[in-house]
Amino acid sequence: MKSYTDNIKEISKRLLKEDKVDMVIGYRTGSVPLMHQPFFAQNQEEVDEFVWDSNCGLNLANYITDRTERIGILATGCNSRNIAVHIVEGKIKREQLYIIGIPCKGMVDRHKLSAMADGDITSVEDENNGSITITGQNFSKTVDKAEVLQENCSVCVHRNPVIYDELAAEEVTEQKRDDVDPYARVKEIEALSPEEKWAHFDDLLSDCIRCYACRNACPLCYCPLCFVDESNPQWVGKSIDHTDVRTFHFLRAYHCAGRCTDCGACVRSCPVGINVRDFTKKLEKDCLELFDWEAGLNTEQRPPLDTYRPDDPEEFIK
Amino acid sequence: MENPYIPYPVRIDEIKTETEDKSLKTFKFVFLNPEDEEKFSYRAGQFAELSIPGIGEIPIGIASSPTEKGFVKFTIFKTGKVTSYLHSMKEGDIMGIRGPLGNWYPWETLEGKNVVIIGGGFAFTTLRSSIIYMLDPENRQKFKDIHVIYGARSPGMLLYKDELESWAARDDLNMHITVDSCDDPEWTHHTGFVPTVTEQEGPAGTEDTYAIVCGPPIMIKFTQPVLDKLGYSEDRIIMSLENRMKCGIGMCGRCNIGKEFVCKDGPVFTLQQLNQTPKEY
Amino acid sequence: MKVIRIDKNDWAEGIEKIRKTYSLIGPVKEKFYHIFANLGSGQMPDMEFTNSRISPKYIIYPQSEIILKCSMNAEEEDYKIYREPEDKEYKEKAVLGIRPCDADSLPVVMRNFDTDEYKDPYWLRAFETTTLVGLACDAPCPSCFCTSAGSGPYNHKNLDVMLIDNKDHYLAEIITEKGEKLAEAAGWQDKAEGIADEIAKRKSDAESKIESNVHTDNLAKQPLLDLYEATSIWEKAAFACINCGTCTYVCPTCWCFDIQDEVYGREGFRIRNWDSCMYPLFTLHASAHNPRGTKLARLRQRFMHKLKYYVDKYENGIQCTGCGRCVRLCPVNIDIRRICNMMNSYDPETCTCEATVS
Amino acid sequence: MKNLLEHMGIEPERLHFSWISSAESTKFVDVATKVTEAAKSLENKEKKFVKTKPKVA
Repeated sequence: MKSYTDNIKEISKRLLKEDKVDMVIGYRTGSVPLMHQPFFAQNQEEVDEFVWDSNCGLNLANYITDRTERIGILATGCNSRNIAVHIVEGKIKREQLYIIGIPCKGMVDRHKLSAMADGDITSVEDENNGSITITGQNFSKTVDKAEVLQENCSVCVHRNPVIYDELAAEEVTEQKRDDVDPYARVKEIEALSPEEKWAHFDDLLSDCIRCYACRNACPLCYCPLCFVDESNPQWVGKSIDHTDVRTFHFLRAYHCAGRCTDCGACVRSCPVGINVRDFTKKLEKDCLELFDWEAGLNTEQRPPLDTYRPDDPEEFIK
Repeated sequence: MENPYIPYPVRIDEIKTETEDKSLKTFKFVFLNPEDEEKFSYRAGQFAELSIPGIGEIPIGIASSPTEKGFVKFTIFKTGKVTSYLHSMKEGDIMGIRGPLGNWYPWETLEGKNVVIIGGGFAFTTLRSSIIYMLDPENRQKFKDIHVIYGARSPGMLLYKDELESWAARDDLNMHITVDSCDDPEWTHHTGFVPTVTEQEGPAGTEDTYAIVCGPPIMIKFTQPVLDKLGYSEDRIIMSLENRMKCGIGMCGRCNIGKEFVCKDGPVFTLQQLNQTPKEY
Repeated sequence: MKVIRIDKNDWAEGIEKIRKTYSLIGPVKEKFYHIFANLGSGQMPDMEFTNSRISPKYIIYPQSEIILKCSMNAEEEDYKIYREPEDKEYKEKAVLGIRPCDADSLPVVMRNFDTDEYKDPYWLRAFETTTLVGLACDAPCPSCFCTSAGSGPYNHKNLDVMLIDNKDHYLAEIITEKGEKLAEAAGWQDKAEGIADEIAKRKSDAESKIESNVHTDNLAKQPLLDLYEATSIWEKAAFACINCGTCTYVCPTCWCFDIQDEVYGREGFRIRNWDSCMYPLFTLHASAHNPRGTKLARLRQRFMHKLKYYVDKYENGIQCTGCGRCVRLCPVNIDIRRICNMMNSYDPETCTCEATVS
Repeated sequence: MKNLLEHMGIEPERLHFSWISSAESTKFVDVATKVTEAAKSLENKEKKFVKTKPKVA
């Protein structure tokens, strides 16, 4: 994907030179494999540090909340949708942004790759032909990128940015919902009995250390005071008691209902590999089925849970 | 091994509402076990963690003086979860006190010196402790001139009103009480902000004069240049800090300013010390 | 020092013997990585691991721990009078397979919990009743930098026993009396003679495999306020930081905590939970003023604490043992090695520093 | 909300939504009785989301 990086640099340099923006938000190469760092460039020299490949899995929309500068920002499909959510929710103005659209082929799952490696990975080569080569002290392995994609990327149906000012590459072919079932995992859980469901989530959250990486990596979680941090009244206990841990995850997910674009930043950032999407994906499915709604597809409509329509479904009220 | 987290059980002996807006109350506590009072032996300027079982703890400066026996007193501003609950408690209720914690005003250094106490608002509590301590018949001769400059928003917001009047009547203490504004024609004290009154009434800074400053950030900010003008050197300006605290014993890690902990190495610092640390207070 | 040879065929038998007097904790593969967990009866530690994903500090210092209890029933004698929970048990326990870097973190943390004025009884009791059976590191991670952070793959200074994996057997260095007692309980007595040179060679081999390092020689000399005000160090790193607590919670040397009260039924609990300097709430005043209200201030606090305040306060090196967990797990790749080198090389005259990771 | 709670393993019988005006006291009693009965009739008696003691060290 060298051409992506080159195009991004070219566009960014032009924007800064023509004084169209004060900064461009992108990624620079990380100091360890599989981990690039969100980075802002304010001059040509800093732009040269920019990189783009399959390790840019965080959501850059997280970095524009309430900013006042004129910002150039890289945006994949999901990132652009979160930028749209930000605009709808008044966290940034469209005029402040110059969106460099990145048609996205998906990000690789760092947890999956680490589990596949025979030892510690020292370098990752992202080939243009759709394969990934990981190398360590005593091994080297080439795998099909499709196999090691983050789960959210492998079922993504909005790979191209929905809003942008300029594209950094040709649009990519979208996957169709009929070909990749985005809700396969949700359906598996739905098929379980209440007891099995309860046990599934108990196990899912058993390693949670409440570091809040999932929350803080999420561009939707911009509240100045999160409900878990509120002390008067105190809604949730702060220990790692499993009831409190579950309350945190389930309520946080609920706050993202109809706003989540399944960017996967929560899962990617989790140090213990919890698939937080088991909560959010269910809400996404419900929003699609009940309200025919997908988050962040335009910059005008507010999400279904903060609007009222006379024909809103109310079968649950008895 | 002494467990520093266990509070001494106390009973609320008396609650007095101090100010007209009822936001400040003084609590007088009596130890349930008399021997705990001895263990809780403190100096003026120290603080304690007031512990309400089931609610939490809150660090508060000790308002009573070590020379007052049989009880300890704290004046508490109603602001967060614990202080709001405390304000709803009644005489006779049981709670806990953990301490005494932190350092104190440098009484050894202050002996034989002039002392100027400058306070504003509800930060006057450990200053009350200090004044009572210095005025104690056994202690008064240890200090030279004592000045007290104390200000509040209005007469109704002054703490310890009866005591203030009795101090003002004494001839071994120069009392300067001030309020930001007042339309009461009977008001006999100053009107104006603490820094201004300090400039007018405060004694000049000499080798032998120390200032203890305690108040809201804005008062401190404007008092500093005044003291500078009066000739106080940084090591003769003594301040007491507040930061969010939990353990009070220098372990939980939140109240540090650089490598010092406000709870254990402070809360009392000289301006000279503070100028060498990050301003994270 | 006494070195014992433990045949791997006798390993399980020894473990069964010590199980009678010690509760055992060891590395266990859970899901797709290792953690340190209580070993159930018959369960063996999985010694084929690089290191646990999260540091094992919670063995001594649990993430959430009830420190005081009281009755909330007005009829009872201890109504609203906090005391230590009577069910707190400090049974002898042994940690099998702890890595030297994690053991070396304990004295670093102890300086905080064991002071002249105050002693933290919970941490100290847990520490005193724990015997550390370490496992020397022959295949360190590429992101480990222990040798330049006061530790090392064969550092046995803070272990009671150090095991060295030697194919069909372990060589066990018996370092302390606690270690001696455990070896006796296990029935490991087969003295290994004349292997000092071999161990020394293994040690230097392992040390040479540590590819990464930090420069710390200049930290103590740097003026504190100059580093504090060095925007060129803090600004770019703070931008990426999302202020989660991952770095602090996976770190073996981070010790900060919060104290919370909870009431259930007629019982009151005072609970100590890990806390993190990365959270705004950590320092927020009731007045809404926050002395570390910005992301930059909080990130700076973490690194200044580890690499400057600690260095100046205890004059005993940095508050880091180079385990590399925060480097591997930070979701936005904030690398302590890079920050440390920047702090070490910072020149207040020109306000510049070298940003290197090696 | 109901969907998500059920997704997590809360039995559908435990969560009920009704429109009840402040004037409809008898309806409230009816609904409350029905819901408690439904919850009591569940096989699993384990209380979910109810903390009786912090499960920590």
